[in-house]
Amino acid sequence: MQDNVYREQIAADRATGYRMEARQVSKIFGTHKALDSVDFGLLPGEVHALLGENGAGKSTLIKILTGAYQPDGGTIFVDGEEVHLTSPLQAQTYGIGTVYQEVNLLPNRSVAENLFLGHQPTRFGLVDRRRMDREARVLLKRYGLDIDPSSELGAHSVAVQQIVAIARAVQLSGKVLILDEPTASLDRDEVQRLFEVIASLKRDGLAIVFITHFLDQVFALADRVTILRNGRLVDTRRLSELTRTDLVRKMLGKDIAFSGSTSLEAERAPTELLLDFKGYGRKRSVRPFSLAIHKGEVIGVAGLLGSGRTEMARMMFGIDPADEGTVTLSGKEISVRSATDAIGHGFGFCPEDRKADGILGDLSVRENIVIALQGKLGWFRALNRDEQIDLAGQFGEAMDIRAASLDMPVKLLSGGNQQKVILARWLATDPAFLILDEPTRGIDVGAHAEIVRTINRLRDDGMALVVISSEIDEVVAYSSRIVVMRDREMVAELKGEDINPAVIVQAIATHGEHSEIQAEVTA
Amino acid sequence: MTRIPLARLVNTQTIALVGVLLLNWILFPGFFKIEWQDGRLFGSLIDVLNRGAPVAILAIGMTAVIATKGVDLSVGAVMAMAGAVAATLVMSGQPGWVAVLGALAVGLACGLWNGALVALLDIQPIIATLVLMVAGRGIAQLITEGSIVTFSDPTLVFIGTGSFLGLPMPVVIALALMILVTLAVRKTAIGLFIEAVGVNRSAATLAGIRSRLLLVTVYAVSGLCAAIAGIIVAGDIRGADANNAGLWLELDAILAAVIGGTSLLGGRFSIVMSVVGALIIQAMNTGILVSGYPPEFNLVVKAGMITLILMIQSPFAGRLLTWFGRNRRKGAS
Amino acid sequence: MNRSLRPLLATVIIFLIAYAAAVFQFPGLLSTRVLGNFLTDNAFLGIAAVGMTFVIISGGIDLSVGAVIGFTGVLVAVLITWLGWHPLAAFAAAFVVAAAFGAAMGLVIHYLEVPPFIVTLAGMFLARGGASVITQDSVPIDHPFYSAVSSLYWRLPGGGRLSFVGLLMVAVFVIGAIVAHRTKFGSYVYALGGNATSASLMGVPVARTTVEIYTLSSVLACLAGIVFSLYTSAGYPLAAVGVELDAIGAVVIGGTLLTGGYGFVFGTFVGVMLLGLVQTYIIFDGTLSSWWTKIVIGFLLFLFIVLQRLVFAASARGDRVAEKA
Amino acid sequence: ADGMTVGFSQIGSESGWRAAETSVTKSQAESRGINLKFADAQQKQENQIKAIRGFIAQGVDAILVAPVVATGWDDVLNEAKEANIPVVLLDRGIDGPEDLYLTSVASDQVKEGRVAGQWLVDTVKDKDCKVVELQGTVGSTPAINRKKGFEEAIAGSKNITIIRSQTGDFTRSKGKEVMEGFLKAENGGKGICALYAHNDDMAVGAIQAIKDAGLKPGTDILVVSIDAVPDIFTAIAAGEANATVELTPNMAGPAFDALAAFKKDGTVPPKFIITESKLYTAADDPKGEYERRKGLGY
Ligand SMILES: Nc1ncnc2c1ncn2[C@@H]1O[C@H](COP(=O)(O)OP(=O)(O)OP(=O)(O)O)[C@@H](O)[C@H]1O
Ligand SMILES: Nc1ncnc2c1ncn2[C@@H]1O[C@H](COP(=O)(O)OP(=O)(O)OP(=O)(O)O)[C@@H](O)[C@H]1O
Ligand SMILES: [Mg+2]
Ligand SMILES: [Mg+2]
Repeated sequence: MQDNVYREQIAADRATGYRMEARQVSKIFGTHKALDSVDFGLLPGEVHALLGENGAGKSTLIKILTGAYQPDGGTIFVDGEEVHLTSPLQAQTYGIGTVYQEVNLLPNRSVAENLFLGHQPTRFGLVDRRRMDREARVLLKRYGLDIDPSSELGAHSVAVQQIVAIARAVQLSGKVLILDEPTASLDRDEVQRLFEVIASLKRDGLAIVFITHFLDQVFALADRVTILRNGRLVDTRRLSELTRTDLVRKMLGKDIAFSGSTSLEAERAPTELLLDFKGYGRKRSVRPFSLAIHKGEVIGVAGLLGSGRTEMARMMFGIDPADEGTVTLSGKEISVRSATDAIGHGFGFCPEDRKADGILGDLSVRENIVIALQGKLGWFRALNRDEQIDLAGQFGEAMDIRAASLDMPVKLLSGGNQQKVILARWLATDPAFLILDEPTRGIDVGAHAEIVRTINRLRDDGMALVVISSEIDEVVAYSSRIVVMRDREMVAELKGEDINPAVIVQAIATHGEHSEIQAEVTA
Repeated sequence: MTRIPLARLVNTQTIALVGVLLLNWILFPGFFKIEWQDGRLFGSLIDVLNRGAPVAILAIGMTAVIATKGVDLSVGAVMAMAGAVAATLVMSGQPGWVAVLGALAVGLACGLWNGALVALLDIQPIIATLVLMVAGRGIAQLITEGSIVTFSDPTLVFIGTGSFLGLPMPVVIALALMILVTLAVRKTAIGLFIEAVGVNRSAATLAGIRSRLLLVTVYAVSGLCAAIAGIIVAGDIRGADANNAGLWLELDAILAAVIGGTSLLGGRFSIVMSVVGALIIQAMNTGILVSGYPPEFNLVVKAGMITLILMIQSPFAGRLLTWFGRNRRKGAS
Repeated sequence: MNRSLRPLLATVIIFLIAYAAAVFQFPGLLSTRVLGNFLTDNAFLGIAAVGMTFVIISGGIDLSVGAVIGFTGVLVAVLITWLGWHPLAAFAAAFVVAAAFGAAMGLVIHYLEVPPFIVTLAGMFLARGGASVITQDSVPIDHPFYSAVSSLYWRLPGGGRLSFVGLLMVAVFVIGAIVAHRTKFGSYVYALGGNATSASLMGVPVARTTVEIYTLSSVLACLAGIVFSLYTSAGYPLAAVGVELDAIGAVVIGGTLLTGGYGFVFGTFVGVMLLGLVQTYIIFDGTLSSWWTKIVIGFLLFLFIVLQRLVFAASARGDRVAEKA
Repeated sequence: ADGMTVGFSQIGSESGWRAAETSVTKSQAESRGINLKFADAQQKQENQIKAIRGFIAQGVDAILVAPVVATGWDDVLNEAKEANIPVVLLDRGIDGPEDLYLTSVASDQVKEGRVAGQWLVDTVKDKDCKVVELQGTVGSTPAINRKKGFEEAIAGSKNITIIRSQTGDFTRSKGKEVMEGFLKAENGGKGICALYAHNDDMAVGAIQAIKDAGLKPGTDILVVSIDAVPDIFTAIAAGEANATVELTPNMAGPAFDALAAFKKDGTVPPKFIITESKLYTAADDPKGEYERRKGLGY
């Protein structure tokens, strides 16, 4: 059996000496086996990609390897010696540095402190701030980041925070560096720079674990891959032995068809005008823009991180209401001054920051799905339990949400499944206009394809969508038109022939003097 | 409602309540004796219900507030204000029902004020309600000029000491309020919205919940509950004691909600369990009373009991229990 | 300027304006006597508020400080007066008891996952009850050491007195500020308040830090209790009732966020002085009845938090503009 | 005393009696043309000390203090002495050197308890009598002293025993609640012969509890308490209470008199001006007493 093949492989690798190894680790949450007797070995000087669908157990394995969770079974070895890791602090003493999924840093503290917390340089027993800032500056230079290390971390963009998290982990990792979806919110340049750093660490003999849903990045970086599915080990092998299709098949347990450019521009001929934003803008936020959106149309929004795409979306949805311009819905002027207004007009909005603005962590999957519809119905027309179960079941199935039960708290779902829950939430309100802000961030290949398919399907059903995404290939795949944001201003509207990656990159990159990221990254 | 299985009524709160009651019974054998006297039930158990009613009523409002991740420190002072207003109104010759309405209006106004500070000015609830906690008692004293305004208005006295179907009026009111509020939050979407706002206000707002309106409403309900409790307490002693009415009761109400399993971090809540929590506290107080221990031990006993109850409820104890369970099963197999 | 310093600056400015306004009405408020009294009379509150600042920055709350002050006073008084201990030995004993008490609360908060509000409320009942079990009476302390220390002061020009306890409070503030802003422990406290999950994943020893925070708060409350007993030369089980609310008020007025993660020890100092100013102003005015006193204090509290809110909002807006420019 | 400025540090406003004391003090000051500076301490000694320091800083002519607790006044009163400001204690005494204050106008709280106890001894004669006691706030001076005095008075009578004693916090509602507990615990109150309450408010609450339990207060259970607030006279008139011991709210009158004399020609008043602890029963025109008191701000 194939099983035996990789067991042999593991035996061979074990002989060469693992830096870190997990043998037969299991983790049970309630009744759900998140990890089931998984073996995982890390060789010095390798980049080891850990792959799998959302909810496969990747993050759980990481948390066990770093002492954040205690395994329910199995053992962990560092340099051949059995260890009992009881806390991340202890893992740090073994030279294991980690970037967990969803930036886990302290927005209320300075950049330097986030880099050095627990290891601050001291003088006479007191933290030597000046030295800490100096060292932080040097450290961040390596990643092309020139920011004031004494500034508050929360004042910086998610991308900067991500880089700080990586820098911290690298600086703590003497032996092992673990990166759980580090590139989810980085742009191309930043990813490139990260890869350079990883390559140099690899040359220094560090063992590196790398989790991502971007297969391109896997092929660009990894030496070996380990694939998990439903908490079980599927395979560990050298990447060179696998093709892309093999990889996807092993992850999903089935083949998927990549949904490239499915529909042609001709088929996307605009139909009825749904929404017409005219001179729509908000002081100190988004410069006035005009945009007409038709039924059955997807408007892709491209732009650098921090270019104001999220702000535009929030304005359209009335969270930060516009203070100039007008918007008409099917010819009638409407006012959108709050989320409630927007929902009343048939809008929906999947926010970018899932944890902060999206999920209701302690509430059940069911309640998370029905909440927007219930919000629309108001206080007194309550959906009873049966109706809730029906709705949740129906839309949960439509989005293929993998949850042990619809009554479990949504915070226990994996990131990708949480995203699907939020999509399901909006679909349940049967919106005419849906805004999606980075809907595919942190989502596995399978789900990614599904979401792209869903977008296409919704469009074909006559819904109007605005989709913000940093993945240009993806934007191209479903957009009828693409608007480009730069420096909080809509700078271009592309259609037809222009919807191709080269033109978009060109439009984005055309010199944007004030772009925050650029200012930070250069120098 | 029919679907609530009996098993749901067996939980740490009810077990704790039964435990405390049994303890009282051991300390005082006549504890469970209930007699019919002058057309009403009479006995220590009835006292527990009757004396627990004001805190239970406060806890009803408080639970909703806590579920939104807030807290209302002003309820004790609002009680004093409501009592003072009701008493001065009847003393100035107004009929009882006007006094009751006046007191309720004061409670509502206080709740709206708190809600406005929390929801509109985004002030942290603990501090926002601290303002009224301090100033409110002053206002109550201003109304009564520091003295106890004694009255004999039949309406107010009936609310405080009357009985209905043999049960003391405070108990009837608390029970009615509990059922009413439970239905109001569970038969509408309000309960879900409260939990959603408590768990993640930003996400709830984005999902179309009018979180500001909801917060203001919840604080208003808490203010109303406090006013009702204030009327009861004043009616009970036939006087408005602005200096002492409701003093420190906000802490008891918060405690009741927490013992009832509502987390101070917001989210899931149960009105009924909070009422049970209030009864646990009162059973403790009554137990101390009938036990005959010197009063200087009161606080120590109370601290010990609270710690014990919270320990039983803590997730840690839960984990310990499942761990024991697992081991036992292992041992058996 | 660092944007996190703005609320602090706001508090200082509000204090200065309020003080100037008060002096304008009652010039007597400017005397060294009044200034000296500010330090002496608020010494115990200030010391307790330093501990409270740490607790609140870590995202917790400690309702037991007033009761610990009362308990400490009683314990010290009983040890000195009834059992004839030397005050220093009594202090040492009190510190040990308080540290154990705080540590126990920290352990319960961390391991039993009971919210601090409730744990410290039970702690308050326990300490207050424990004190009245020991004695219900106020126990006077008559010891040469006590009279020596409590009459230790430096005369300022103009009749004011700079007392030992006043200076002790200032010292505690200085040390507190250094610990908060310049030690690893301090950074852990802020980390816990910022985001406990992140902190633990970043390797902050959450259990140890939590225990240390509540131990620190209790120990400082104990020191405040000793100061209180020096101040009154007695121990009384009902002493310092409600001081926890004053301390919380001072901390919040000083610009520390109750949600944790942000705050300044120095801000708390200004907060304590502001509360002191309000009280002194009311005393100088001398016309407010009991109830008007409460109403005015509540109103001023309201005024301060609203002002602070406005400053906060303004500074947040200012930031976004600045970044855009 | 004309034009004199006097600072008054009051404990707070925790009871009707206290409010009456405040309002009587204010009206006494007004009638004598004294400029009264009032400071409410909200039940906290530290606030009282602050207030006294504040008065000293303002240079008042004299200071009245109603001390919340007996200990801890030496330092601040020394400061007043150094500043040559005479201090008069109201309503409660302090532990400390007598030269720190000009005089103390107060009732004898132990005596109040004793008078109440003596009344009971005289009333029940040698009948067996089980007494329940409603104490004031745990640890407060009046609670301790009134308990002590009462126990002294009944010490000689073996037939009188205190069977239950709990705190009612000096409040009406706690008085009622605790009395309910006593009644239940003592077989519906059948075993109880008398109630001794440390203040009238608790007694008024307890009377209602006794009535609710189907007993007649004043007859089935004797009621004796302390303070002589208006409401207890209503009860006495209705036969529901038997006796109360007066604690006059007019402590300031004698204090101002003493101050005026002292300021005028240095007349040193006696160190302790003890107000009368008069016993009132149904024989003392309770209706009239009620009328006399109701305007005093109780
Ligand atoms: N604390 C928890 N309690 C209960 N279940 C949990 C918990 N943490 C994770 N799970 C469950 O364990 C499974 C594995 O989750 P994990 O986060 O490891 O997935 P993942 O592979 O990292 O997915 P993603 O790519 O979406 O991040 C999921 O089904 C999740 O719902
Ligand atoms: N809460 C905030 N406080 C201060 N500045 C902010 C805040 N939120 C966003 N910004 C700034 O506003 C600008 C636009 O942000 P926005 O989130 O709209 O950009 P975006 O194109 O959606 O980028 P991203 O992909 O990172 O979300 C950025 O420069 C960002 O730093
Ligand atoms: Mg993951
Ligand atoms: Mg964005």
